[in-house]
Amino acid sequence: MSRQTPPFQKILIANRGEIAVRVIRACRELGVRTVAIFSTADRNALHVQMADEAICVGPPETNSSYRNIPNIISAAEVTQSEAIHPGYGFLSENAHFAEICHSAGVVFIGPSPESISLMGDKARAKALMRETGVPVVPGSIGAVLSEEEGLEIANEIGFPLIIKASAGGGGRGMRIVHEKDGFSNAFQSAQTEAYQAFGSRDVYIEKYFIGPHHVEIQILSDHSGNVIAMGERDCSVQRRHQKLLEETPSPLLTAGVRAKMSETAVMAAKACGYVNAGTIEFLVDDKKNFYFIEMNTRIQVEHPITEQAFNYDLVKAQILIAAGRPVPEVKKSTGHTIECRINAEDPWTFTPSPGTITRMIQPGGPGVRVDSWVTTGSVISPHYDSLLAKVIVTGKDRDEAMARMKRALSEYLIEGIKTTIPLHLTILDDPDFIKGKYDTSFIDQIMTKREKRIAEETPPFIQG
Amino acid sequence: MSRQTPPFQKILIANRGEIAVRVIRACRELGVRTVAIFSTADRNALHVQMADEAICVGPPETNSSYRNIPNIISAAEVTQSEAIHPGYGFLSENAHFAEICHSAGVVFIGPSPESISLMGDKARAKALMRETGVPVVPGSIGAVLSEEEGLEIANEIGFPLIIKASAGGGGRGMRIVHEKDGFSNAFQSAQTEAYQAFGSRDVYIEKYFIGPHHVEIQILSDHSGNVIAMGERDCSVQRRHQKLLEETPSPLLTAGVRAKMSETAVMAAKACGYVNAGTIEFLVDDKKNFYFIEMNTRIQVEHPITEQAFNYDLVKAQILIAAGRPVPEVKKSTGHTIECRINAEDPWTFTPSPGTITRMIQPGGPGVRVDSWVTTGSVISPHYDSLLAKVIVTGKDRDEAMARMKRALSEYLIEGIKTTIPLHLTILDDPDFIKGKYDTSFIDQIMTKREKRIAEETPPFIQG
Amino acid sequence: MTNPEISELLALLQGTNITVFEMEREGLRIRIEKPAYQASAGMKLVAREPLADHHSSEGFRQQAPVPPDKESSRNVTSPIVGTFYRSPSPDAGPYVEIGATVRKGQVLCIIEAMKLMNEIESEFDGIVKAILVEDGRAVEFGTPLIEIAITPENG
Amino acid sequence: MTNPEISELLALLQGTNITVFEMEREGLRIRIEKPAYQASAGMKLVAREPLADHHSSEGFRQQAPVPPDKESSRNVTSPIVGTFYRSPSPDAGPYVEIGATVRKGQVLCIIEAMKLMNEIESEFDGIVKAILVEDGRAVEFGTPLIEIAITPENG
Repeated sequence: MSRQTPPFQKILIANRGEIAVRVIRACRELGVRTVAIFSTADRNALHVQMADEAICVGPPETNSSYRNIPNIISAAEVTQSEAIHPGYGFLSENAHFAEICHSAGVVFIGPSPESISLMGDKARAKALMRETGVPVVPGSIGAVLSEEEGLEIANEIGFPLIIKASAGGGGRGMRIVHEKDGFSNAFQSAQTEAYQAFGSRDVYIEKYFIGPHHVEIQILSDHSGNVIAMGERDCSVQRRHQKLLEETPSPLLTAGVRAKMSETAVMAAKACGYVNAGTIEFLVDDKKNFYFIEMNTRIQVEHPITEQAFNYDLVKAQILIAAGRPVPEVKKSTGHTIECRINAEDPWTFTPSPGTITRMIQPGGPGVRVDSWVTTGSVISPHYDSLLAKVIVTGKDRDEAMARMKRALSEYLIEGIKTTIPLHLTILDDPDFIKGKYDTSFIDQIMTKREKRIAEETPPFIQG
Repeated sequence: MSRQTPPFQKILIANRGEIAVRVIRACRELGVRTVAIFSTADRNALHVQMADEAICVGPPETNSSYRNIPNIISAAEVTQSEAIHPGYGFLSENAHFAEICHSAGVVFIGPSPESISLMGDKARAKALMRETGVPVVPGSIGAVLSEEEGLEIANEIGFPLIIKASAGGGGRGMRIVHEKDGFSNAFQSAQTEAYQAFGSRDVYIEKYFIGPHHVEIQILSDHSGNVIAMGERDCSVQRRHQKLLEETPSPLLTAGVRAKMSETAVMAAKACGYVNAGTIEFLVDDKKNFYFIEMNTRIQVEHPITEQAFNYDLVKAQILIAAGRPVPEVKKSTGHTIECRINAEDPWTFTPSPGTITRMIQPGGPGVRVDSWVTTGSVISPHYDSLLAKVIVTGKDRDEAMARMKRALSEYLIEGIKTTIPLHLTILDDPDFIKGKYDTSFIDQIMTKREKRIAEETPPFIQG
Repeated sequence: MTNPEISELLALLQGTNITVFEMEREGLRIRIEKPAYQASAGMKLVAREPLADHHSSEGFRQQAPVPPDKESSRNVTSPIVGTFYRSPSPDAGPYVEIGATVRKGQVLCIIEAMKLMNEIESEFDGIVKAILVEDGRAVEFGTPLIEIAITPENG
Repeated sequence: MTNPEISELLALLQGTNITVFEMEREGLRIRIEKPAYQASAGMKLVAREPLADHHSSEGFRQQAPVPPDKESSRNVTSPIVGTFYRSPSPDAGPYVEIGATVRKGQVLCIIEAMKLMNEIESEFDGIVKAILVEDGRAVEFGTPLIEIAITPENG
C-alpha cells in the first residue's frame, strides 16, 4: 500500500482524541500529510503533536471549535487540505457539513449528504428498510387510531409489546403490555398521557424485547457499487446505550444467522446507495431473530475489533474509497477479538473524572493493541467525552481473548484520575459473561450483583 | 485456555528485561503466579513490579545475580516455584543449570539437558545433522591433512571456499579462496598461520558464501513426539551477527523452499529428541540452497513475529509443553509481520547509551504490538544488554507492514538516551530493503551508503 | 436552507466575534450582523512542541505568541480561522499603519474565510504598536494580529 | 563434573560471601571453602511498589529495610537467597541473642540454600542490637539480618 500513489496529498482531521490519532496513523501509513484541528483546551493533545500541521479552531466549547463548520472549512482552505475525515461524533453524521465540504471543493471522507440525511431520519430509514425487505422491529406503520386497530396489530406481533406516543420521548405516554388482558387499559391511558404531555393522542405500537442483544454488521462499499460485509460486533455490554465492551465473533450467532445478517446488511447499504464505511445495527432476540435498528453512517468507536480480526485497516479503506479507489480485498477473519473502552469515569457511578494523568504505563505484549490519545501528563478536560483509550486484544479463541484482556488491563497503570478498568475486570470475571450469555440488560445485572455483594459484606444494622 | 487448569501454580522467571515481562504476561494469562528475580540494579524494573513476587538474587554483575545458579535455585525453593522459565541468554542454554533444576525437583521450561548439550556442541550437532540427512555447509569432515586432499574437497564443493584453523577463532589462520589458482598458496599460509597462532597445523575447509541469507524455522514439540514447524523468520538484517530486524514470510523463499526447510527442521528436531520450542537456523544462498548452521534450544528474541503471524502464543505453548500437555493446535498464518529491535545505542556507532528515560510515548494503533520493559523514568544500566523494546507490526502484505513500521517508529518517543530508531527508519527507506533484496551484508552496505552520503554533503577540503 | 440549518448557523456564530456573516447559495442569500464580541485579553498559549526530531514539519504550525512587552499593550487576536489581509482589496491601502491612532470599533484588518471577508475591529482605544502577521498569511483562532498600545485613559 | 563446570561454579561463588560450598552427586563430592567476603555496609535499597491497586501480592515481597537508627549501628545483610535460621539445628540454641557481644568473624546465623547450611559471620565487632528476620523465614540477597551496635573502637 505504501508504494501506491497516496490517495490525497493532505487530509484535515475534524476531530480530537483517540479517533484523531487513529486517522493520523492511517494517513501516515498512506503517505498523506495531516492537519489536526484543536480547541484552546487541546493545544498540547497528542493528535496536535502527531499531525504534520495543526490549527486552532476555537475555544473549548465544542460548538465554537470541533463543531465550528466555518472555522473548520476555512482551516481546510488555508492549509490546502484536499479532504476532511470527520471521525465519529461531532460533525461526522451532519449532512449539512458534508454538503458544505462538497461546495467548498473538499472531499468529505464518508457517504454522500443524501445517505447521511436519509439514514439519520429514523422514520424514513425504517420505511426504506421495510420496503427493501430488511426486517425492522414489528409494529404499526404510523399512528394507531383506535383500540380495535391496536388489538389487531397486537395479535399479529404478539406480546410483550410497547405503546409509544408518536410525538413522544422520555417515557411519557409509554406503556409496556405483557399480555392481552392489559391491552385495553394501557392503550387508553397511553393516549390520555400522550395528549396531556404532547397535545396529541397519536400512539404507535411496537414489539417489545426483554433483554435483547445488540449486534452490528460492518459494511464497506465503493463508488463502483461493490458492497462487502465484514462480520459482526456484539455490543450488548452497554450502560444506558453507552457501549462498554465489544467482541467479535458474537457468542450468540451461528454461522447461518451471521450469513443472513451479513446479506441483509449489504442489502440495506445498497438500498440507500451507500458509499464508504458504515454499520448496520441490529436488535437480536433470544431466538436469533434480528431486526434493523439504525445505520451509523461513519466509522464506529469499536471498529478496531473488526480490523484485528480481519487484519484489515478500515480507516485506510475509508480514505482510499473517498479518493475513488475500490474496496480493498478482504480475507478470512481469525481468532477472537475483544475491545474494552477505558473511560475517565468512576467505574461504578460513571461520574466523569477529569484531571491530569500523573503516571501511565500502557499494556503491550502478544495480541494487544492500544488506541489511545493520552500519556503521562495528559489533561482530561471536562469539555469532552471521557474516552481515554481502547484496549483491543486478539486470542486464538474467546477464552484466550478474555484471559489476555484481563492480563492487559491488569498491567494498564493510569494514575491521577479514575477509570473504568475495575468495571471491565468485573465484567471479565462474571460467570455469565465467561459463558457468553449476556444481553443489553447485562450491566444492570452486574450492578445489582455488586450492590448485593457490598450489602452482604457490610454488617447489618443492629436494631436496639 | 483460561478455563483450563493452570499448568503450574507458580513459575520463577530466571531473567530480566523484556523477556521477563513477556513470560510474566504468558503466566498471567494461564493463571500461573510468577516470581521475578532481580539484581540490586533492577530493583525498580518493570518485571519486578509486574510479578506477583520478586526476589533479589545478587549484585548487578550477571555472574553474581542472573547467572547465579545457587541463588536462583534457592529462590525457586523458598518461593515454592514449580518451574523455572530461563528466557533467552543468561542460563537458557546452560545444560548444567537445566540439570540442577531437575535434581532440585523444579521443572526447567525448555528441552532436556541432553538436547541442550548436544546442540550446544557445534561439531557434534553438525555431525548429527549430517547423519540425519540435514544439509550442512559443505566441506571437509574434520582436519584436512594435505594440499592434495584439500584440492579434492575444493573440486567437490567448488569456489569460493574458506580454509579455517581447526583450533582457531578470531580470523587467525583463515583464508578465503575465490578460485583454484590461489588454493595452494592459501592452504600453505593458513597451515603456517594456524601453527604459529595455535600450535597446530590442522585446518579444515568449508564452502564460503558471499552475502548469504539467514533464515530460521520455529519448531515446537511435545513429550509425545509431536513436532511442528511454524514458518520461517528472515533475520538477514544483522550487524556483526546481532540481529536488528526480522520478518516473516521471508521475501527470499518460495512456497516450495519453505516446505522443504520446514520438513528439514522437523527432521533435525526429531534427530536430537527435542522437546519444547526451538529454532533451526539456516544459511541460505542466492539459489535458495539452505544449510543447517545451528539450533537454538530456547525461545528466540524474535519469536513475536511468528506469534503475530499465526495468532499463537509460543511462550504459553512452552509452559504447557513443560507441564506435559500436547502442542497447542496451529492454524494458517496471515499477512506479513516485521520486528524492529530498539536498542539503547548510538544508531550509527552502536555504542551503548545507558541512562534514564526522561519521557516515553509508546506507539499503538492497528497492527502494532510492543514488547518492552521500559517506561518514563526507567534506568538503562550499563550492566545489561541494550534491548529496550521490540516493535512488531502486522500488515496485510509486506508493503503495508513496512509503512506501518515506519509509522509506529515515527511515533515512538524516547527521550534521555539514544536509540536505534533512526537506523531502522533508514533501513525501511532503503530501496533494496523495500524490494526485499537483502542479505547478511545489508547493514554494511547501509553504513557505506550513509558514509558516502555524508561525504557528499560535507564540502570538500579546499587546498590552499 | 431550513430553519434547523439557520439555527445551527446562528449557534456557530455565537462563539465567535464575527460581526457580519453573509452567504449565498441556490438563490438564497443570508446576511447576519452581530455586535462585536469582547475577547478576553491575555489568553496564555503554550508552545506546541514537535513530537520527535525526525518529525519535521514545514506546514502550518504557529509559533507560540510572544506576549506584549508592556502591561500597557494589548493584542487583538483572530476570532476565526482564515487569511489575514491589511487592506480591503489589493488596490486599496492598509486599514492601519504602525503609529496610527485607533478607536475601539475601528476596522484594523480583514480575515478571509470561506470566501467571506470578515472585518476585525479594534477592541481598544490606542496606538498601533505592531502588526504581528504578514499580509496574506493564514491565521488560526487566537493568533495575535495587531498590538495596540492602550491610551492611558483606558489602561 | 567437567573442568568448565567447575570453573563456572567457582565463578558463581566469587560474587557471594559463601564461605563453604558442598555438593554431592553421582559419587562426586565437592567442597569449596573461601574466606569471608567483606560486604559493603549501608547499601541503599529503594522500596518496590506494587504496580497497581488491584495487583495484590501475598507472596514474597520484602519490605524496604529500615535503615539502622544510629550511625553507630550496622546491619549484617544476607549474601545469598535462602532460609534464615538462628540456630545450627532445631534442637540447638541460637547462635546469638540480643545484647550478646560478638566479634568479627563470629557466626551469627545460618542461611539454608539448596540443602546447604551457610554460616553467616559478623563483619563487625559489637553488640547484637536487633534480630531483623524471624526464624525460618526466606531472605533474599541484601536482606538485613542482624543489627550490630559497633563497639566504639571500631566505629
